[in-house]
Amino acid sequence: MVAKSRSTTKDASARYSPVQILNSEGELTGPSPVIKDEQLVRTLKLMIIGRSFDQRALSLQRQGRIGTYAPISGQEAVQVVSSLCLSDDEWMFPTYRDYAAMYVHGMPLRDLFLYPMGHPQGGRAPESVNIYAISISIATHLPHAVGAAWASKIKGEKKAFMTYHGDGATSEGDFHEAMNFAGVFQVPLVTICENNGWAISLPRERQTHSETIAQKGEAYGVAAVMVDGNDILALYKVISESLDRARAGDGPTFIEAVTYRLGPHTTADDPGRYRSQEELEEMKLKDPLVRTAKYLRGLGLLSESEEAEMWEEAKSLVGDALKEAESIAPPNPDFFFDHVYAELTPNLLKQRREFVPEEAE
Amino acid sequence: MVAKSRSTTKDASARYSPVQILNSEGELTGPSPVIKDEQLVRTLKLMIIGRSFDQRALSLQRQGRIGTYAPISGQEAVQVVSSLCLSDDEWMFPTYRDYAAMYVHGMPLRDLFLYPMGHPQGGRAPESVNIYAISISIATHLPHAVGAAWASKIKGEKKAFMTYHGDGATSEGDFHEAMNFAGVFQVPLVTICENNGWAISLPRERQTHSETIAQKGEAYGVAAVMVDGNDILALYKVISESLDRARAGDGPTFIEAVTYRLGPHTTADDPGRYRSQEELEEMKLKDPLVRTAKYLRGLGLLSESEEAEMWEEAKSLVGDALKEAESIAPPNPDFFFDHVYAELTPNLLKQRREFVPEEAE
Amino acid sequence: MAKLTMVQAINQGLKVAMESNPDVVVLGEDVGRDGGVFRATEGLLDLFGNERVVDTPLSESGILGTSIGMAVYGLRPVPEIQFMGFLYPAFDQLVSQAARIRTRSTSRFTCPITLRVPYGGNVKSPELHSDSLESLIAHSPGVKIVTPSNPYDAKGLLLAAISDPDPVVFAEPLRLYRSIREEVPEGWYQIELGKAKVAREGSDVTVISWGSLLPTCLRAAELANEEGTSVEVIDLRTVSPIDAETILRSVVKTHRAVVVHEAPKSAGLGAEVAAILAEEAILDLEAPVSRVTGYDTPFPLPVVERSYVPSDRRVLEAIRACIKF
Amino acid sequence: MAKLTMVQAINQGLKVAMESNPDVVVLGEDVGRDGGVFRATEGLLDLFGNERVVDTPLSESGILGTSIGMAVYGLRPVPEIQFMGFLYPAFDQLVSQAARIRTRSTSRFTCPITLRVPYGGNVKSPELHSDSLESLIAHSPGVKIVTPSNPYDAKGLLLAAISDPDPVVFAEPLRLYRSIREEVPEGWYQIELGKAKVAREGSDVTVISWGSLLPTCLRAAELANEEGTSVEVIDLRTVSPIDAETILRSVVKTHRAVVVHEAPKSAGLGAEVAAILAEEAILDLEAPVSRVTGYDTPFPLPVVERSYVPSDRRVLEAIRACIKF
Ligand SMILES: Cc1ncc(C[n+]2csc(CCOP(=O)(O)OP(=O)(O)O)c2C)c(N)n1
Ligand SMILES: Cc1ncc(C[n+]2csc(CCOP(=O)(O)OP(=O)(O)O)c2C)c(N)n1
Ligand SMILES: [Mg+2]
Ligand SMILES: [Mg+2]
Repeated sequence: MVAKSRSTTKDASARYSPVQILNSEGELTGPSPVIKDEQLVRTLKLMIIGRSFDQRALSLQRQGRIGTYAPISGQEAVQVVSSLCLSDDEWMFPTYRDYAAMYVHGMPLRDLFLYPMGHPQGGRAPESVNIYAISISIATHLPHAVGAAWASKIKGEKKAFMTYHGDGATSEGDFHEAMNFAGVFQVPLVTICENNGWAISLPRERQTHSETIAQKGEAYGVAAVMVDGNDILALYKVISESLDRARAGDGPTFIEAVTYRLGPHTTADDPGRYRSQEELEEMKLKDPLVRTAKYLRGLGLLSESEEAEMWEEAKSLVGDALKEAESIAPPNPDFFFDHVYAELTPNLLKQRREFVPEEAE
Repeated sequence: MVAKSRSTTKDASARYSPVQILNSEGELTGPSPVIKDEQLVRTLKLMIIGRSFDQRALSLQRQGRIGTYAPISGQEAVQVVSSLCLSDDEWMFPTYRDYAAMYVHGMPLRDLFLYPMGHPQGGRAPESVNIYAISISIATHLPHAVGAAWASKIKGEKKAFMTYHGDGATSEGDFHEAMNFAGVFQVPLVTICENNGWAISLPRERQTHSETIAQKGEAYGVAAVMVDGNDILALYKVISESLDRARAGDGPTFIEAVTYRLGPHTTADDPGRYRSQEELEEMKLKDPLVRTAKYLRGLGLLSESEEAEMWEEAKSLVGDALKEAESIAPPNPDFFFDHVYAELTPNLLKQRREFVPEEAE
Repeated sequence: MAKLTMVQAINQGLKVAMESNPDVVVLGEDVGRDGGVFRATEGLLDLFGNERVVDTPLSESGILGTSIGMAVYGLRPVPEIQFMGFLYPAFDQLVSQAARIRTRSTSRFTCPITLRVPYGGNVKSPELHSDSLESLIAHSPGVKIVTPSNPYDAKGLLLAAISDPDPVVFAEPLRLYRSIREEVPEGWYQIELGKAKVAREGSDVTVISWGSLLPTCLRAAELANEEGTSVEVIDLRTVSPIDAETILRSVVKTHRAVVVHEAPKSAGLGAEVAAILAEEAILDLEAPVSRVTGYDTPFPLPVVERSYVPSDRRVLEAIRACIKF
Repeated sequence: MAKLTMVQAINQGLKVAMESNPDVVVLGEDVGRDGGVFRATEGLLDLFGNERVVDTPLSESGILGTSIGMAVYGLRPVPEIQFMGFLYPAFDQLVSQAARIRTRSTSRFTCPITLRVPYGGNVKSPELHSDSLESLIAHSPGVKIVTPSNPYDAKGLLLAAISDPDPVVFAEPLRLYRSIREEVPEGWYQIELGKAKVAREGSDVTVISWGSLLPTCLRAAELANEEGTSVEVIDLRTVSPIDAETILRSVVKTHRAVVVHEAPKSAGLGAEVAAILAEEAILDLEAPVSRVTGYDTPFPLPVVERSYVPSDRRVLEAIRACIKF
């Protein structure tokens, strides 16, 4: 054997570039996967519901009717399509920003409002809905997703599991340990990195020195793909293939979906401090909703009035869900004693007995 | 852009294979870097000292004269050569298995015996020797090495830093976080993974699903090389180039040195439980000492008697060091109170005052 | 009934659990082929195969983190961390994750994990191999911690921990792995979690301890007895939730208390025991509550560890001082 | 002299430290361009450049771990962790590494790091944004922990922490960041670490607290005063090492003690305070040492947090019970 030159990040960038089928103008740049017309229309419709939810939540937060909220605008395509690719009996491990994904997988819009309201029911999917509880601590849920997928494999099921995380999350040790286990034990898991360009104020380029996030999959011998995260066709292709691989026992896949966070990190954040207006304007041109609508119009699947109707329907859906959410009674003030252990310990029994709730401010 | 096929580990293995210049038979398979004859001889001599130390330490442990000891046999080449490439004024961050590397960088053999004897002086390099204190917790020292290299860069120095770890260590979160910082902040650090095939009883293939460890560098956009870790010529080439890059401000390098742990994990371990005799016999054929000696004999730089003399000298050096180590007085029984904070806290003052040492068993 | 050491009792407990419940899986570093660095998992791989007995990568947070996912998905994982000092890298997954899955999901998801981890010093180990972290865990709601002081309790508590619907840290006193042999019933039996045991009855002073230092306390009690002092020794067994009732019942009788542990003194679990007494039994106390503990330093090197870990002598002196007060 | 909020005082303290010592560097998530999620590091990037004010990747163990290397190599890093609940992933680097570098190297290497971290609840944050971990840190030898209760102390303690040759956790009570304004001298001044302050003098009962709950305790003391009870309030300021002397001096005078903190009760730092009293002042105590604390549950959701964090009312009731005993 002779000396090989050292690998550089240049090599990696040549190997990884985003799979794209539908460009920003809504034009095909390659052959589309086979997707039924209704499914295409449904996809847009769900993305519009996501956007409407987002807009409503933002305005509610400004009015003080909900607490801190992490907006999803710009990321609807990857959330909606990935979730549509997952079967109802399969499991999703989301983050605090995956409202649209959770909605599509069965979480009621009402409960999605309850979450930023800080109501405990917002943290708990209905019994029949296979969505894991959100952990606020970045990347901590990734090993859980691996463990659940692994358990499913041990049980001999043929289910796929899906989990989400941000670009920032890839810097945490738990991302690494989870991915390594996923590779070693070949678990049926698809991990989707929603690379939205920012982790609060840190741009993707300063989060890690690798040219792509996708190439991190190589560290674990895990199949990896980079995909245009605002392109529903590419997403359908890449994600459904990956889920099928998982179901067939062919192991995990790591997907970098390149998208963009059009809003602030959360309602507590002011992106004007660290990000330029120019960047934002440029990225708005890649808006997945605009692109998808253009494509559907081009196919003759969407008229202007139909689109307007989708928005109206979405708004009333969201409005109804909000009303429901606001009518849900607050929990008993001592509810939190009941969910520490299966049975109250002597300490907790005593403390709950002595507990007197404070009056509201 | 069109869809690219997903990258597989096959691609990676094609990009990474160990740099080798001197094969197991001690024959050149490529052009040797320029190394002075005396340096070649010195390298072998130091490797022999390492092996002699190891053999002595193993027998001392059997006699109960030292505590648990992690043998280095098989790994002398990478330890000795890497350390020889580092300048005295540069820093080394070793593990518990880097006795030969530490010795070459200036740690007295005496103190290397004190370490497995559990004497505190074994954990402390002399003031003039730039060796960091060993942390027993795997991979925890890697971010420290990154931080020190980073501080040196901030101070405007042109020094290189070097750190070691095992194949097992690459699975820890701290490895990941350290490598990511190294890449982002382009610190002058060379990280050497001594892939010795095993992490206690876990073979390298089950530690991670990636075909090579070197390719993990890609996750961080960090230059990475795989090298035959028993081949002193390849090691000289790869490591000195990497250190020069670091000194020149061209950033970190990750090196996978493929070597083999010929002994047990530590003296407390019984590799017979998990590893075959055949594997061991096969790997013995790759022994770096044998290979280096063959090469030097071929070059006419080493006669049989000279080699025998090297072994004699090494043994007496090691014997003298042991005598010195055994003559060092044990520490005061209350020494451990003095190294918690710069000044004793009120608590510690009181506790030290009341402290009564137990009699020996 | 066979006479077993503690590590054999644990090994037998694991076998019994795996035989009776196919959801029990064992995972950790070197737990498979090697049988565990202390042989606690010896033989399990051959009996139950490599899907249920898994050698993992070197990755404590990964071991515990994936165990959480398994537990949520219906298995009963029994992960091992090699030494308690290596629980630190998994601490986040333990106290912010395993311990809070139930809270976070208002009990939709639960996390029945038994995390086995050896602890404690005086076995001539390198740094971080002798740490005792029971106090850190006792301060973290949502997780329990149990530690046996003898082979019989070890097996019974282990099986109770594995049956528990919530995460339990099962802390195994290294020093006692092979130091005692006693009769251990075959088959399944459980010792209820949360219940302390009066390990020796007495009337003059109560010594409260757990796990690794129980034999020390019993020896000191015997020495005190020779001097005419009757010592009651309480073995907490479950460190969290703590059995305050048993402690109080004893101290109300003896009026004197000594707490013994090998973790550092400040904010150690001895403080919790003393605080319970200061809060609930102030009128009963006839002497200061004294704490015989490790010093407020990191666990030191083997050359001096015998002087760090509370000895028979130190416990006896505390008993004497308490009686004389 | 300007009237500053606590977060402004901290910001000014950082500026003063960086101006007077070129080795001081600040690093953490969003501390640069964004000026920190609470604006504590606002303006530092412009003043000192991006070599000394560093936006890091999302990586708590990496932030603290690289800070250790910097400190060992002669810098004075001041890393920030965004919330105390995110200290868990860096816990290993804090207690097994930063805290033990000195011990491990018998003082050849030292680790002068000031780890800034906001903590505490009642600010309507999501889970893990309100945790208080002072007890875990107080149980870990080799690291100190300090927490100010007002702007003046914040700056003085911060500068003392940065000057300290050992690692110090500087815990910033979130709730007090902007709730109080007071005169804060410009330039450098220090408040000695390890010294508690008598925040209010009194003779009937001693209330011991720190950081986030000091204002609560002072308000409760005022209410008690109106009922004719004279309350002494002690602000520990340095939580570890604890100033036992000041606590004892006060309780020997008042004979009664109430400890107040918002972390869970079991094995909290209140237990250490009670244990010190049970060990050193048993004959002086005329009432049980009571603990007013968070409950033994994870810090709950905002809907109920006001009932979790000790309130004026709860502290006042404990004072009354203590007096009536
Ligand atoms: C362990 C941890 N550290 C810090 C935070 C604070 N924090 C919340 S979101 C966030 C950035 C996350 O970035 P990314 O992973 O890219 O996800 P995004 O918010 O962009 O969707 C940070 C630093 C946290 N929640 N958990
Ligand atoms: C955090 C941590 N976990 C576990 C251990 C126990 N342990 C000591 S060495 C070792 C294997 C290390 O393997 P590798 O990194 O390949 O280094 P090698 O010993 O082969 O040189 C393990 C698991 C440890 N020291 N630290
Ligand atoms: Mg992001
Ligand atoms: Mg190895």
